[in-house]
Amino acid sequence: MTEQLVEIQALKKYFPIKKGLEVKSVDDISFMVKKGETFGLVGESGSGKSTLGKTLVGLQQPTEGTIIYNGQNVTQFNKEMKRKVNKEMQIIFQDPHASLNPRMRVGDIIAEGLDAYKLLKGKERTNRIYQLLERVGLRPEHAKRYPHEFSGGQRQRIGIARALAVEPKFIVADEPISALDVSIQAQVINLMEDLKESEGLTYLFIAHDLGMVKHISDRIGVMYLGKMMELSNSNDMFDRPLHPYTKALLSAIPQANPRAAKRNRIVLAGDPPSPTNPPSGCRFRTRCPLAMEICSQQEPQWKEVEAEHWTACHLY
Amino acid sequence: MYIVKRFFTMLLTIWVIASLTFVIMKFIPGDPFASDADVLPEEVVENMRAKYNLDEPIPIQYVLYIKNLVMFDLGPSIESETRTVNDIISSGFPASATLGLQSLLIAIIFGLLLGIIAALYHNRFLDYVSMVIAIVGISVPSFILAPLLINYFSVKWGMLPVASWGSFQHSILPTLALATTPLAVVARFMRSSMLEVMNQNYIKTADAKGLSSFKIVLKHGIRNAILPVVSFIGPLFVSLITGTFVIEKIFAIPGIGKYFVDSIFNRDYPVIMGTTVFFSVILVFTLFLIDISYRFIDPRIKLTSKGD
Amino acid sequence: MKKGLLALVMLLTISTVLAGCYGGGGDEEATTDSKDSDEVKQEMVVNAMTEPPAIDPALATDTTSGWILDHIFEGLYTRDKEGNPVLGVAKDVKVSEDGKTYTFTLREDAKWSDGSQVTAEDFEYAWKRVLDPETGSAFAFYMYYIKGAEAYNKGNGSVEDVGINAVDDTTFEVQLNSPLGYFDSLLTLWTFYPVQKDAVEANENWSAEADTFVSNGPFKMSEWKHDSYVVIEKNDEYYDKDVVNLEKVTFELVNQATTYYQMFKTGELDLVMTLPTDVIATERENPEYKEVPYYGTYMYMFNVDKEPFTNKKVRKAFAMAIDRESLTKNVTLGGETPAYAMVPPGANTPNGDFRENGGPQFEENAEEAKKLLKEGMEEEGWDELPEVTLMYNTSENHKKVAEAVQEMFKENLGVNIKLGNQEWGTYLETTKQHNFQMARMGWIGIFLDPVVNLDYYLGDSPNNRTGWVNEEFDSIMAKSKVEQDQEKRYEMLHQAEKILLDDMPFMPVYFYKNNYLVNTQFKDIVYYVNRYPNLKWASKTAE
Amino acid sequence: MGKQLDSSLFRSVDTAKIQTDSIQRPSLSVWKDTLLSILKNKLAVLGLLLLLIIIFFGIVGPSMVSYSASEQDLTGANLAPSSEHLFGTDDLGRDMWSRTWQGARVSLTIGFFAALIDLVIGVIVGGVSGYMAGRGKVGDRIDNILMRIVEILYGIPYLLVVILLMVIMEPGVLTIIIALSVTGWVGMARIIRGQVLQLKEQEYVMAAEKLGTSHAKIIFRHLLPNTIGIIIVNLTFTIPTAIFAEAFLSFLGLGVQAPFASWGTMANDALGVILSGQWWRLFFPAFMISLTMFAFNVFGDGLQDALDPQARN
Amino acid sequence: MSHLLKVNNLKINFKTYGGEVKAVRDVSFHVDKGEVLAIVGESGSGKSVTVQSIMGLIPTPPGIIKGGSIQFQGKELLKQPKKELRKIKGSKIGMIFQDPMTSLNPTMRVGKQIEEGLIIHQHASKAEAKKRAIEMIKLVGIPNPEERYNQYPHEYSGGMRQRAMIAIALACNPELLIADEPTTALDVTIQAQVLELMKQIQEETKTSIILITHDLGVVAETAKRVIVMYGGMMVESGTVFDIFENPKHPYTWGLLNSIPNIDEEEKKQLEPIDGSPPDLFAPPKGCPFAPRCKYAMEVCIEEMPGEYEIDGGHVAKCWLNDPRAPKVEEPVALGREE
Repeated sequence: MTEQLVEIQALKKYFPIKKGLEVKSVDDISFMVKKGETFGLVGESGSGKSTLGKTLVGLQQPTEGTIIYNGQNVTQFNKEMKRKVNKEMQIIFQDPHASLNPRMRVGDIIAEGLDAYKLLKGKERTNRIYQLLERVGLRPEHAKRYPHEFSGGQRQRIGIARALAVEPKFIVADEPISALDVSIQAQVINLMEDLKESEGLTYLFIAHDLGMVKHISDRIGVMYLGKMMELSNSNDMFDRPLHPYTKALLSAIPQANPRAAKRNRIVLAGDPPSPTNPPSGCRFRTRCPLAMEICSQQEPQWKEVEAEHWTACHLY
Repeated sequence: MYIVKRFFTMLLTIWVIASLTFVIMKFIPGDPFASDADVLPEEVVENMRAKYNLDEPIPIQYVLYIKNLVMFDLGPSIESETRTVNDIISSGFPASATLGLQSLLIAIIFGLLLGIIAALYHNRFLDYVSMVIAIVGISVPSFILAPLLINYFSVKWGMLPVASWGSFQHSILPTLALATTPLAVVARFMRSSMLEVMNQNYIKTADAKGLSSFKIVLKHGIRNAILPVVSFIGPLFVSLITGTFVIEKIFAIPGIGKYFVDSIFNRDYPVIMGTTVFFSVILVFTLFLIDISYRFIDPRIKLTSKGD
Repeated sequence: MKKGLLALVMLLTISTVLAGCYGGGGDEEATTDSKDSDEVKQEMVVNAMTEPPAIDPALATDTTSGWILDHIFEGLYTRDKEGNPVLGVAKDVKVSEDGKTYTFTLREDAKWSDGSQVTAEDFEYAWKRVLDPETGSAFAFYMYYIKGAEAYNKGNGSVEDVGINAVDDTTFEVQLNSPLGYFDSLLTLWTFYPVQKDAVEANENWSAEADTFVSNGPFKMSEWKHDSYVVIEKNDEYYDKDVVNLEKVTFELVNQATTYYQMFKTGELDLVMTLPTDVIATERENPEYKEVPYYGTYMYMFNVDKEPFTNKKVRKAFAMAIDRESLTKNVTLGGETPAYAMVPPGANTPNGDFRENGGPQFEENAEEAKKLLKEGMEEEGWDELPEVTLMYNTSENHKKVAEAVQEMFKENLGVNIKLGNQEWGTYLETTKQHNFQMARMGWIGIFLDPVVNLDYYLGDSPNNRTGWVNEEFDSIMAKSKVEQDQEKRYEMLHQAEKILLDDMPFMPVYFYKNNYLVNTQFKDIVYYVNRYPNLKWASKTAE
Repeated sequence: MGKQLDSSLFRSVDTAKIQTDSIQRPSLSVWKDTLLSILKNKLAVLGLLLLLIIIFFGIVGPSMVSYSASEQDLTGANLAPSSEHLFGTDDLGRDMWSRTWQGARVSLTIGFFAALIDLVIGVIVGGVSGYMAGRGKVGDRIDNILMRIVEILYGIPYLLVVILLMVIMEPGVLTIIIALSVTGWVGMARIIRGQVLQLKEQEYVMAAEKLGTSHAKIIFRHLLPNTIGIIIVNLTFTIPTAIFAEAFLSFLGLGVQAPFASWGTMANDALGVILSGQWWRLFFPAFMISLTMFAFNVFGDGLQDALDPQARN
Repeated sequence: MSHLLKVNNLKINFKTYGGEVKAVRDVSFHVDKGEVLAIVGESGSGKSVTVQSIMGLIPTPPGIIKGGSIQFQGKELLKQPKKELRKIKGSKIGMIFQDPMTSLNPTMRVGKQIEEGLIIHQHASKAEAKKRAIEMIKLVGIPNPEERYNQYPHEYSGGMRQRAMIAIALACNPELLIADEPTTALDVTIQAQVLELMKQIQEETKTSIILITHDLGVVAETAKRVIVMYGGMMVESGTVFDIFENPKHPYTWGLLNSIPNIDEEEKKQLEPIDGSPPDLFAPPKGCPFAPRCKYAMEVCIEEMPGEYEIDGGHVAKCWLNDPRAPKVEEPVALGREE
């Protein structure tokens, strides 16, 4: 289980908006995803988690840093090799309405990867579409229908089938459930877990819903303003969060239990600062209840505080 | 910094337009000195060509032209031999601009009104009525509308002078004839924009505050709906103030639009070039102003510097 | 909202400021209440259609500019009410024995509108200005009869050698290359008008605006609102001012036929011309309607270098196959007369009208035409007539005529021709390059002599685009020009026309006619056959 | 609970049999869906009907009478409408009925082809430009060049181009169509570009890219089909604009050539009748222009409403 | 005791070109003074439509109120003339919408938007209105109120915008605040802030609140009573303890089972509700939830279940509560302190 599938080193993704002004969406992040695990990535909007995911699968060019897939440096690949790796890394999107072309039949949507790589044709192609539909819990006859005829959950399943079609090894799931109703979220999560087993997948699961992330992930990374704040396996993260931001995040989750002892809730003051002009030193210091002098002067180091439990905070 | 950069892009655009116009003009056969009555002896024509530098090789003509252009000298007209292009523009433009602005004003005021009414009564009788009015407005070609207007308002009812330019009365009919189409276009733009705005959440917010529908439209609807219309008013403004051949010809208005078209037919090269450059300056500059004004009308644009 | 309002207010302000730009105005209201006063105001508003490109004797080439120039200037010769050349600024003229030297004595009372005298120097200056290559005068070639003029204008000679000479203030001498039978007629052309040397030298563009304008005619320029109107007023310095009745004439510049017609109907205009064809039928009954022959010919040129018009019989067949009566009566409608020759009526000879004397040069005959066509085709060995395209320059009227003619060829000759049109500038270029089979053209004599018309088809005439060259025709025309005996001269011209029409490098269609609507209150308007109406003697009477 | 229920009903059933994953509604493609909602819009239906009528008469109209459009009868000129000549005759004695419908062919052909060229060039330029924008240096450059071309075409005097074309090419219907198209597609290109800029941020485009779909395929399969609404709406405005532009060229004397007559040339030729009273010569062509404009606009408005999901709900 | 708000047998349909949609089917509930009522349900369950109809915000057409009554302080809102209704809207009942990004007018200063209601309902002078608006901005916890007063919505962050919305809704001290998914669009930490603020304000002003949400966590933390809606119908209602600890409707069970428990140490498979929400165009004849219900019986498909009162105020619309129905093990797996 220790074999790593994807590793990123010092990855940066900046978006220029004006002369001299950039949004530092992902700012110097390194971590790796092990083969067969689900790596959860959480953070609030603007933390750069989606950008990280998209950069990882090659939808965006990294500004700096390297992505290593299966031991090969993907960032240095030529077009053809990239295309091959691309096939093995797929992505599932957040918005089930925007992620399916409303003017294509479901079958064609699913087969898009097959067509692009010219994998299957004719009868074989049709059979594969049927098989995929059934695999995600839809029916073969659905291949002839259009996306708008499906509910959100069904559409998300179509999106998953589309990604599966090219037999990927690694899937980035970019907030795949946040647009879905509660009862449907569980369906999709279960399906994803199922598929992971049967198809031998590795996930990078991006979400802002900590509950779901915990449920599905083996390990979790917490992002804030383009930086990784904390990384550990999921139980450790919930039982013994280290970083004040993680603590606040956890305490902010509303508990579906009216009698639960109202935990000592940490309500963070203010809003996250703008990613164009992040605070000096530790990015969280402006909202951190435990901020110290040093936090504004020095960026905390990324260190392994406990075994397999990393964080970047001056407290440790 | 932005403005300086923008300014140079504007100059570049104008230069390309001027150059291309120059090329096209030189491609078109025809001779400014050929007139209805005569074909002149070669030497006489030579004399005249020399007078307008037309005896030079084309690249030299081009350089000379651009050189003069930089000095804001658009040269003499060939057709109106005693006048310069600068004269022609400065005498023709005010009339066109006056007419254009009056029409624009009418088009905007009544267009907005019609559009708002249509939107508020979406898919009801008044919507249909105002949209039919608007569409009828675009459906009648101005060269038919104008003589009809004259026939009734002037010849039959004697209310207004037929044509020519001299007083406000003279400008009423041409203004109407010119305003019809833009009015209809504004109305339709406004309608769809207004419909979109009235579907927005903040309209619901206003409703929940207990505002009357009139106030909702007035305070929350119009201002937001007008934004997309503003971007369309820019080119409209340019096309109206630079004069329209049809209206100016029918109403005998001494405007720049008529000169422009006539100059093309007369192969009056300096006038063609001069008016084209003048128009493109106005066009480019107006688009620039609209861009700037957008930043004032819509507070959002100031910060989201993405600006497209 | 506030900013929106602000923008609106700004727009309003701008537009009201601009509203100041409507231009003159005001004057016209003064004219309308004329009925109240006892005396009728001697003012007239006419339509000149287009902006006069240049109201400058040296530069004008068009009829509109010429129309105004004729009212505000006067040359050595002017015209009487019948259109005959009579002495104007010159009170006396002496012609040398050999007919080459003219000595004019100018009137002492000929004055410029600023009160100064019109001198021989002014004439000398004016004429040499026309010839100066720098001026770029298009009509300079009308002066080529004068000694040394052509060389100077073409840049091969010096100004000193030009035979134009002011001997003293009132004596003006002109030397010609050879005698010229119609020199008096020629001198009525505006190119020969004087200009005031001081005014022109003071301001190169003196003629562009009214305030720098100096002239010597019955009227003087008082206002020129470009593209709107030109106003001329009675010139009190004019030596013959007593015959001038109108105090003020306004030339409106309305170009759209429907519009000026409507303006006439509302009384905004007192005189309009070139009526919309659709109204002529009804207006003909109207006492305000006036039809005047116009000294010009509407024709279709044949390209004799292109099949099938390389064959004379085919050309003749085409010329004979159309029904000109029906065409003028039903299609053109303006009172035009069918043309069976080149020279239009209106050129006076000692024996009467040149056209009447010459008579028609051919007859229409469909049967004969068909026969000729067949013969022609046999001569050339054609089984089928090469396809013919008739070109015309884009215009509603030309199109109508062409369409009617197309139908007539089909009916009378059994030939299907195609029509093609081009915008005027392009059209001139195309025809000049000989790139047509059959093309429309019109020719109007700038002064009244058959020479002007017949010269059109000289072998070396730049106007002759037919490719037709006939040495006999050319030599007769050349001889006629030096012939001093008028009767012989006209005889030669008749002969030339006969040759032309016999070879038929073109087919005449009709002779032009001008139609006018004129307010009946105006009397004594003079209608020349090659000019717009002259208002020198006109007056307005009470209803 | 007034009704007595049989207790046998209280038996559990296998819900898999009544699962809702089957979709009850009939399958409606976006096209059918659109068609349905167009048909619900009364004005759009009116516009469509009018257009069909005009096209119908354009096809059969001239052959319904014994007079051809070019046949002259100089003695029977300017006849008022009668049972012999339904629309009267013109100044050369030609049958106006026949000419009017002949004119319909010419005008509609011009409109149709102008729209077609508009569609092809405008849509492709707009699509490519919008898609390439922001796609690295090369992409930005392509977008930039295309947009500059558009801007410059906007500024170049249109008439010059028309005259130039009339000269280079044989004057005729084809030339007019091309002349109208030279600059006509500019508006379409701009609109499509704007749309594509928005659409390409959609996740399905990203997904396609991720799946290795080629640029061309993304543009033609994902982006352009989803701008179809805007394209169609824009076309319904392009066609009458072209018909109008031809009429304007007629006013300048640059319209179609004889023996063809468009509504524009016919109306322009007959302007004088406002004064002389043979109203039918102006009325029929002018009315047809207006009617066609009206029909297209009303139809376009209806389409716009129908294709805009926001307005539909 | 008279309720502050009483909704009875409300029925609302929507006309679409595909047919008529029954968005709200026979909904009845009440809100008492000072209490927080939560309405939970998935999208399309009719919860938003229900509360929007209280404010008269349902556009008619396409909406049609088919029947029922809405009584506010004894007044029948559905029968009030528009003018009268406007007097209540914004002054006695305030409303907060889901998306703070789009619910504020982008071209109007925030201060002005807060003032509007004050000027209409309390006829406040400009100066008074401004003073009160600034107070409101302060009250909802936005720093630098004077400066913020003059800013436009785009200059606010998402959390601040929702605070501004609260300020607008509360400006006239309403008796009832309707909050339609007020935190759905916000990040967790901001959601916590906003919920905290609402709770605090509710405690201070004793305003009654109807809170619409799909997040059971939010319900558990804030509400006193809960209504669960499905397919346009109320399927269960009761106190927050009734719903979380003794739910009597399979849909409620499903909801509770669909959310993972963060406190769990060992991973358990989630138990989702299979299938998709009902198609409102063709709602099933019987219980709308029946097609997705694991415990469905024939009767569920044939007949609409009646209301079964479990105990005081706890009502469930499910045949399982019928004495004739088989006993079912309640499969609720939430970690309860039992």
